[in-house]
Amino acid sequence: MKQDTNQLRMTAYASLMAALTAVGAYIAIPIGPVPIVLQNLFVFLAGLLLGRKWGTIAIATYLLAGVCGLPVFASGKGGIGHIIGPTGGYLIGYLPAVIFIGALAEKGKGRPFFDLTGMLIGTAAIYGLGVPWLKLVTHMSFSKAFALGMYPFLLGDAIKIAVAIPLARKLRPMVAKN
Amino acid sequence: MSDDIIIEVQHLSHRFSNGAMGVDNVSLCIREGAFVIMAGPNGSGKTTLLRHLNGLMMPSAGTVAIKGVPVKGNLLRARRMVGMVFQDADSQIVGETVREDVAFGPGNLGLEAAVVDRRTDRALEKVGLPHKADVSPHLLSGGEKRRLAIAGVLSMQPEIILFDEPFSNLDYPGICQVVEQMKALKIDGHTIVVTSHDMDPVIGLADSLVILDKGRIVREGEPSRVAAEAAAFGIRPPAAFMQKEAG
Amino acid sequence: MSDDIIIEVQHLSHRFSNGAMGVDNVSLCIREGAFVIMAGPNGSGKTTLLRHLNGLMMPSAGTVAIKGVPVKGNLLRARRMVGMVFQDADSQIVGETVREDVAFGPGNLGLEAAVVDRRTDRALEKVGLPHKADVSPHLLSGGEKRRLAIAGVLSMQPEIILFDEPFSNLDYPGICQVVEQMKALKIDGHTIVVTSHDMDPVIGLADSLVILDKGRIVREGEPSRVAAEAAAFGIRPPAAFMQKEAG
Amino acid sequence: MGSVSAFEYQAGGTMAHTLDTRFKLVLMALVSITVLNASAWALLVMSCMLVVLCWNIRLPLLLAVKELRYFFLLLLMVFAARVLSTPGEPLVQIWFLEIGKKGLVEGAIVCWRLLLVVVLGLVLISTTRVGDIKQSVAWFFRPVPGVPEKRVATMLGLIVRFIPVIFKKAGEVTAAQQARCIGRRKNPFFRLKAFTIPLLRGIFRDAGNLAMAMEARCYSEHGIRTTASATPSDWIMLTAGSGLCLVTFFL
Ligand SMILES: Nc1ncnc2c1ncn2[C@@H]1O[C@H](COP(=O)(O)OP(=O)(O)OP(=O)(O)O)[C@@H](O)[C@H]1O
Ligand SMILES: Nc1ncnc2c1ncn2[C@@H]1O[C@H](COP(=O)(O)OP(=O)(O)OP(=O)(O)O)[C@@H](O)[C@H]1O
Ligand SMILES: O=C(O)CCCC[C@@H]1SC[C@@H]2NC(=O)N[C@@H]21
Ligand SMILES: [Mg+2]
Ligand SMILES: [Mg+2]
Repeated sequence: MKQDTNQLRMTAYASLMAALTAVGAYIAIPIGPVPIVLQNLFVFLAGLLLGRKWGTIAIATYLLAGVCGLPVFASGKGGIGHIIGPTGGYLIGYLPAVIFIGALAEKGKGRPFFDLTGMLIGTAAIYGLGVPWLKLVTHMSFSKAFALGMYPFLLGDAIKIAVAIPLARKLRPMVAKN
Repeated sequence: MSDDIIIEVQHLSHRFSNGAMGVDNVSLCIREGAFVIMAGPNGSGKTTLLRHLNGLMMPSAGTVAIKGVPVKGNLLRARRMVGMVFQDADSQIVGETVREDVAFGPGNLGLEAAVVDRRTDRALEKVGLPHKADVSPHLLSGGEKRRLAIAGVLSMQPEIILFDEPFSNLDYPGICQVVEQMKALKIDGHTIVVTSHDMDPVIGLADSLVILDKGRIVREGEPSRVAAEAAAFGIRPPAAFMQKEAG
Repeated sequence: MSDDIIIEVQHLSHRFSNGAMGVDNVSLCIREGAFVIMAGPNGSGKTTLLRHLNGLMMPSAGTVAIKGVPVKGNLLRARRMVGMVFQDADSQIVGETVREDVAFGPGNLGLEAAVVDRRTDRALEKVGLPHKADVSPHLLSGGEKRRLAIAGVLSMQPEIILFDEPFSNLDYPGICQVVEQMKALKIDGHTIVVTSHDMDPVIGLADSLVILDKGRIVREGEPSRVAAEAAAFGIRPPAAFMQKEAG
Repeated sequence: MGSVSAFEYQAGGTMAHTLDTRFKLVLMALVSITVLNASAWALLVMSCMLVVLCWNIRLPLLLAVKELRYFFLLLLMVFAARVLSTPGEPLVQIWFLEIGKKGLVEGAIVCWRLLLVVVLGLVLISTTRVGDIKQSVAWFFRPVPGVPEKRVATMLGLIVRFIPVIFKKAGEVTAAQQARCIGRRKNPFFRLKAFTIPLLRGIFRDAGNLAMAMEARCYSEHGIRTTASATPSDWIMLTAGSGLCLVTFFL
């Protein structure tokens, strides 16, 4: 039963991280076919705060909510069509990203080096899926896909990673309580 | 109020993970049908004690029994028998509509759909919210939200109902509505435990007043007798008693 | 209290995006050094009105002026002159330690580090929290959190201080502490506006009582005179007055 | 403030409202995939039907345009990228940019497809209760091993519940900080940190409280029904819809 209690609390936290990811997607700045979002910051935090298992559950449920048509993707869109659309690759990429980040964070037990490494690998996974997908769907050349789907975001993503580390340090005690 | 003891707390202690003692060696018996006020300054352990009565928290030492059956090991029974209205009305809303929220508890008990519906309707009627059944709970006023929380508990048909600070942030009509509700529940035979910094609205209903301080029970007994000593423990004495003294 | 008007609200209306009128054609003058209580049932627009005084919300129609200067267009001035203690003490905690939290406001004003430190120390002393300076704010009790919030406002040295439901969830010693604080601020010459469902603790300090209902001012004037009519507007009449009637 | 999107469930009794949600979701997926591969003629047919549907459910048009304003920008970008990157005989040439007929046509079609898919999403959310989506998802996952379908349904419900809470809390934290003159700070790192930590602390506390309140009301997975039954008219709609998709696929 103690186990159960904890499970329900983690379920609530995972849903909360998914909701935060949705809010981070809602605040999207359109600069081209791919917008600047805060979504991936919360993907990072889901892994860092909840660990591999619950982080993955959070992001998987987030994607499912979007697939079912709930307005949780960039600028409040949803539906399976959005996943098949130009930015679908990033969305799928969040899954391996959160798995890496969560696994490394668990291993590192809060040491920033592990968190940082996890987020770098995770970001690589997001672009690894996102950019080719963008090329495929919009039939751009690779150089164009990189120019529109990766370079403009690198600085922003670096800031998000830099912010995620102290945030995780401050918030971990709250999540780990009991 | 009968003579049967419905809640029995024995030598209950709760130590938090940081070492602080939330509740410290508390023993308390509550009789069936009684209306108990639990008072005490901020941080005296009221919420912590209440949460042991339905097994939301587990004791570090001591036991709690409901009708003679220990809470530990019979959690589901305890939660069905002991309903709890939380302080923050917003954070306990689960449903998307008022009706759905009230149906949450009985739905969890695995009852048949028809039974759930009947209980939901009855609970909504009791708190006077049937006309709001299909409204989103977040659109309700403060007093209505609190009544919704009560309905959500009533639909589980508990014998005991715990109220944690039921009057906070409520206006006067809201307080009166909640007090009326409590009065009706008492007449129906429910056992009621209320924590509040403001005893005024309920002191007239109470059979017993318990004063907590630093996790311990420091006074317990007849409201009129105990209330006179309340000020010594940092509790605002009810106006009714100040009046008596003044008059 | 001087005769100069420090806050002047003229024909203020606020319409929310869903069309609801939070405040509806309100006009109000507050004199320098006055202590004003704003009462009214849930949803009567108290919080909405307060938030116009320091430009956290902008009117749909009408104007607010502080010492003759409109709030609109001089937002930073208004926020420096008008401090606000929010109802939910937790959501306004910013710092990792008590000291850091108190220093947040003056730090934002771009003052020199030495000045910030001096102001922080003074504010901590005024509310009696210097011994907790290095503690995490989240470990404070309810009463201490509220005093911390007051310190965070004091350190900005505003002339006007707004309190939104300062007594909710506070125990009796906590209420007394906050009232003492208000008394000291009043003596120092600050203008104070308080909203509260429970007027008891502050009715003795007040120079004026304003009753709001459905976004409009329905009564305004001498506390003793207006309080007698309070019950008609769903406001709990202060015990002091009930006593008089009873006695 | 409130919900993520200006679009919310609008009560109604049209066919789009009463169709079994499971069927709606399947049809949505089918139509989305079809649309993304459809030719211009097929798109025309689909669009006409969608217009009739939107009119039928009284989709608030003005709100839709407002909601989609950023999306139109995105469409413009996609259009430009497509036009400029499609090889073909140039119609106009501006400096080194070549605009060809083939590019214009293809760009238009791509944008048209994306627009249809998005409008379809709006139709779905304005005719379907979240509770029904939750229940249908639980039903779909029932036969899938390893997925606790009821917990998934609970989580979907919680996500929808938390989103407005996050906005509300964010508003409160912003107000509290503005009242203390945060507006004077220009450093974005400082502001981001000052804002995010209290916000996340607050909502994690709320989420913990909610979990406790659910537990006090005996949270169990009995509470979610995974049974559902379809009416003959649901089946007719599904058959008609998928038939149409099949036809347009070859059009
Ligand atoms: N999770 C926790 N970890 C550590 N200490 C805690 C925790 N929760 C509560 N406490 C401490 O336990 C004590 C009792 O807290 P409790 O919330 O029961 O008080 P209360 O009487 O309900 O106060 P209030 O009137 O403010 O609601 C307090 O000192 C509090 O700081
Ligand atoms: N963001 C908002 N959007 C729409 N309506 C709102 C919003 N905020 C408040 N309201 C409405 O405006 C009215 C005034 O609200 P306000 O918070 O000012 O009341 P209050 O007097 O402070 O109530 P309380 O005593 O409960 O704190 C209420 O009816 C409320 O529902
Ligand atoms: O459509 C969506 O919901 C997904 C948008 C993906 C945006 C990507 S994520 C990595 C990169 N960083 C950003 O800020 N935006 C892009
Ligand atoms: Mg408490
Ligand atoms: Mg208010």
